[in-house]
Amino acid sequence: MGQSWKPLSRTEMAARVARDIPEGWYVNLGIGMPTLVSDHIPAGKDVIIHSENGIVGMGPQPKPDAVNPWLVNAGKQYVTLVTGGAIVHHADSFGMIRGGHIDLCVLGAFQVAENGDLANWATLDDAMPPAVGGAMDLCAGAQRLWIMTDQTTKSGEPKLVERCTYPLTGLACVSRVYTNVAVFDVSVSGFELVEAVPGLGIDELQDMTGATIRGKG
Amino acid sequence: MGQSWKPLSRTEMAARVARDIPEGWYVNLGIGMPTLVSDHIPAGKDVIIHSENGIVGMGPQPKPDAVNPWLVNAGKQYVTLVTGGAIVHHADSFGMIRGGHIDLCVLGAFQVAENGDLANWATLDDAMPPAVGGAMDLCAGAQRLWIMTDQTTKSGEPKLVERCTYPLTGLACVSRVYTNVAVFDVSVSGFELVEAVPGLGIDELQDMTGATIRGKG
Amino acid sequence: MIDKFVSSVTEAVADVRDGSTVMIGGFGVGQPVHLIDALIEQGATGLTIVANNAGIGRAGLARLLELRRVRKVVCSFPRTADPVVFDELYKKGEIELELVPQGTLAERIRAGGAGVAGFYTATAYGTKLAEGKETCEFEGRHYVFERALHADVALIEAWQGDRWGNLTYKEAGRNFNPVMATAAKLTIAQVQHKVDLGSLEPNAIATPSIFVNRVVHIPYGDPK
Amino acid sequence: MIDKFVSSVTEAVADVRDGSTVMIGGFGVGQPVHLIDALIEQGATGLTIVANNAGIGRAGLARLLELRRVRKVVCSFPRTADPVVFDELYKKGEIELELVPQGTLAERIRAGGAGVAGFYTATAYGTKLAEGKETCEFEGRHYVFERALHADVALIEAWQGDRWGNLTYKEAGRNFNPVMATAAKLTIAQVQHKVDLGSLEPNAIATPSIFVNRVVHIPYGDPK
Repeated sequence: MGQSWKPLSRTEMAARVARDIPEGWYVNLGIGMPTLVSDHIPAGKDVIIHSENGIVGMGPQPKPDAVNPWLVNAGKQYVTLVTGGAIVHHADSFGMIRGGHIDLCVLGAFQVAENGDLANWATLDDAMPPAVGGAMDLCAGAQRLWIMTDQTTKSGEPKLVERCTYPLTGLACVSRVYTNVAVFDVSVSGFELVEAVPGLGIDELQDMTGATIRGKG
Repeated sequence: MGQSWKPLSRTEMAARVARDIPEGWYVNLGIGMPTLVSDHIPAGKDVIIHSENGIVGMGPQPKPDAVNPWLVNAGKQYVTLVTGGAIVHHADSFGMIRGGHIDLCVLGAFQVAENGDLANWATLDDAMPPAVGGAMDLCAGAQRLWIMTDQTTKSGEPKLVERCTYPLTGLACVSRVYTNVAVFDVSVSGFELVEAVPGLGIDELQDMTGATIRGKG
Repeated sequence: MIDKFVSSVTEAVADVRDGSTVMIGGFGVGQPVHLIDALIEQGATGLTIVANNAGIGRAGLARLLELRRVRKVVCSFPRTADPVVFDELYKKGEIELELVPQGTLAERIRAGGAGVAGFYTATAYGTKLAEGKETCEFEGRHYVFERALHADVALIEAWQGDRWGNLTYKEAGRNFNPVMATAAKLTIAQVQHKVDLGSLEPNAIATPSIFVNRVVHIPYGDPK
Repeated sequence: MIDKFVSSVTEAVADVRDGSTVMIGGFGVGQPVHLIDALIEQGATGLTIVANNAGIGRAGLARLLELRRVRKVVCSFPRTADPVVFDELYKKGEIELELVPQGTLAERIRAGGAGVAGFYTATAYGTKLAEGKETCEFEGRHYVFERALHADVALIEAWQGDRWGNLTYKEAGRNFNPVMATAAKLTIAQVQHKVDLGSLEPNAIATPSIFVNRVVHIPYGDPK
């Protein structure tokens, strides 16, 4: 039998995350999929995007003929500065992160555990040189950490698990997970289902998940 | 018999200290007598005065009709900013001091010991509330610490001593002492006389000093 | 639309609670004098004040002390030209003093704002102000362990402010203000000039909006 | 008269010695590319490099690595779009890597510049990058002890510079540059614009002259 539900596209996932961000928050968006979130914050709703390299108030990609070559984001892509934006140096920028001033960070994940542990910086393949960037600082410092990820890997392995098997980025730091099929709160009692895509039942979702899902209490 | 020598005035002491400061040094001058040193740095000789409250490149007192009420020194007196001066916040300013970036600090003293210990922040009178300001940071952080002080207290007690009896500001931090009658280097072997005012012999100077003076080696 | 301007200092400090730790910026200039007066009116008591000094004369911070609203002062220099109130309370044993070297004070506040729990500094090693503190030797030099300072409220003074709370300071008015702005749960700034969002040069903003919760526009002129 | 301008990058790096620790600013933009090229020419070897990454492609820092002039890299992200040289050396075990979370890297450099010997941070607690490090609990939270980083030389890039060495940066070109400027015995800046002393707004100078030893004027245009 064919599946009766349809996973969200990356754009739909980004829009879903954006919907939950209130006006006034200072938000750091990780490299990759989380970056898309900023495209879905409505004009006129002041959500201030922070970039690790010292930008407070990062705007969207510039038009090709309006590039300021000195304005790049943490992924080294050209960006803009919004009206009201400010520039600081790297230690001050990470002071914002580590000092708890960022209201929300959205990151990708290899694995999220039911105790809120996150693994997103290293695999078990030791041949590659490890690279961490600012991920551990964001995990330790942001007020809230939300994860955007597919429910499973391309080969169907669950990414939401009982305990991470990959090296940890941070301990008990994830509070919410937005996947391509569902949204979960993460608390001391594990993964709690907030919503799933239409037509996807909790049993089928459980089969795609490596830890027990609780229904909304 | 009357004394055949004449102590230096405060102005002469300041001029004597200023003479030993090479161009290019960043210098912090303590509140009180050390402040006078800056008046004796010749125009055109770039010596950059640092003030704890975040001024790098402090200039002399302004004329009464040219006061910028937002420019005060660590003693809360009106000052000016020289061409090339910069303003930083208090943590960055003390980062300059504590990080070893200040070439020279000149402070006053209650007592200087032959091992370079300095006491200049508290007396033994416990009734007064203690106050330390930035003195301990300057002792610990400046590349060199020179002291400007009278050879003795008003009542004739020596201020250069074997060991300080007043509470210490810093340990083994003083490298030079300019008094109203002599100049001493301070090293592991104690006070070494560099010069004395004309007519003052080492024996008479020794009588005004609470530790053994060595002649110039 | 974010608009952190509030219409009065009274409104700005309305929810300061008894027992709060309050950082107060300023060093000769740059004191948030109107916010301090509002705090005096507001009535919160049992306060811990973190500032460079302990009040001058009988106004401002000194008045707050005189009204017995301050339990403890954390500062580097409680002895100024005219610190009569602190002196009296101190001699009577009616106020607690934590005396901190000025650079250690600034660094502890900066640590609080930057997520540093504690750090080793050479300042005060071997002196009375390091008594009872943990020490450590690194590469032959001795250091004293100091903990971060946090506050419930920071009252600061700035030169220009926009509706997001971006701030600039004027010359020596900067002092402790930007550092304290980072270390409090609630940072309130009084500013001389209210400017349009976007009118401050992004590379020259001294306190980015992220650190500021409320701004009050008070064009009070000369600071003395 | 202080004049920290030197006439060429060759002169600027002439006395860098074998075995030095060299900090290199930049993060996408703001790399001191001409100073790095001069260091390649100059010949110093056995270097420890402190930077955010470990070189891209085969030019600049990557070229320095390829020439086997670098013993060790201290960085947060040695894996970029095209980090072929570092990869090869790393897989052959011919270069040492100290991997540091980006914020911890920035903070360790800042500590080096500010006289802080070491500090406690929550970053990396419980992860592989904290293995073997001292930890401590403060108010129920766990922290890792990290030491300050110092350098013999910092190579940085800035936007404007005057003869005293006061510097400004352009937007994201700021990044690690002002922090590294504080942490080295010898700080060398390449600047796009040479400006007269006094033409920079004192309240907007990002790196005061005290941290800078040499300045080279290189109007090189677009950073990419």
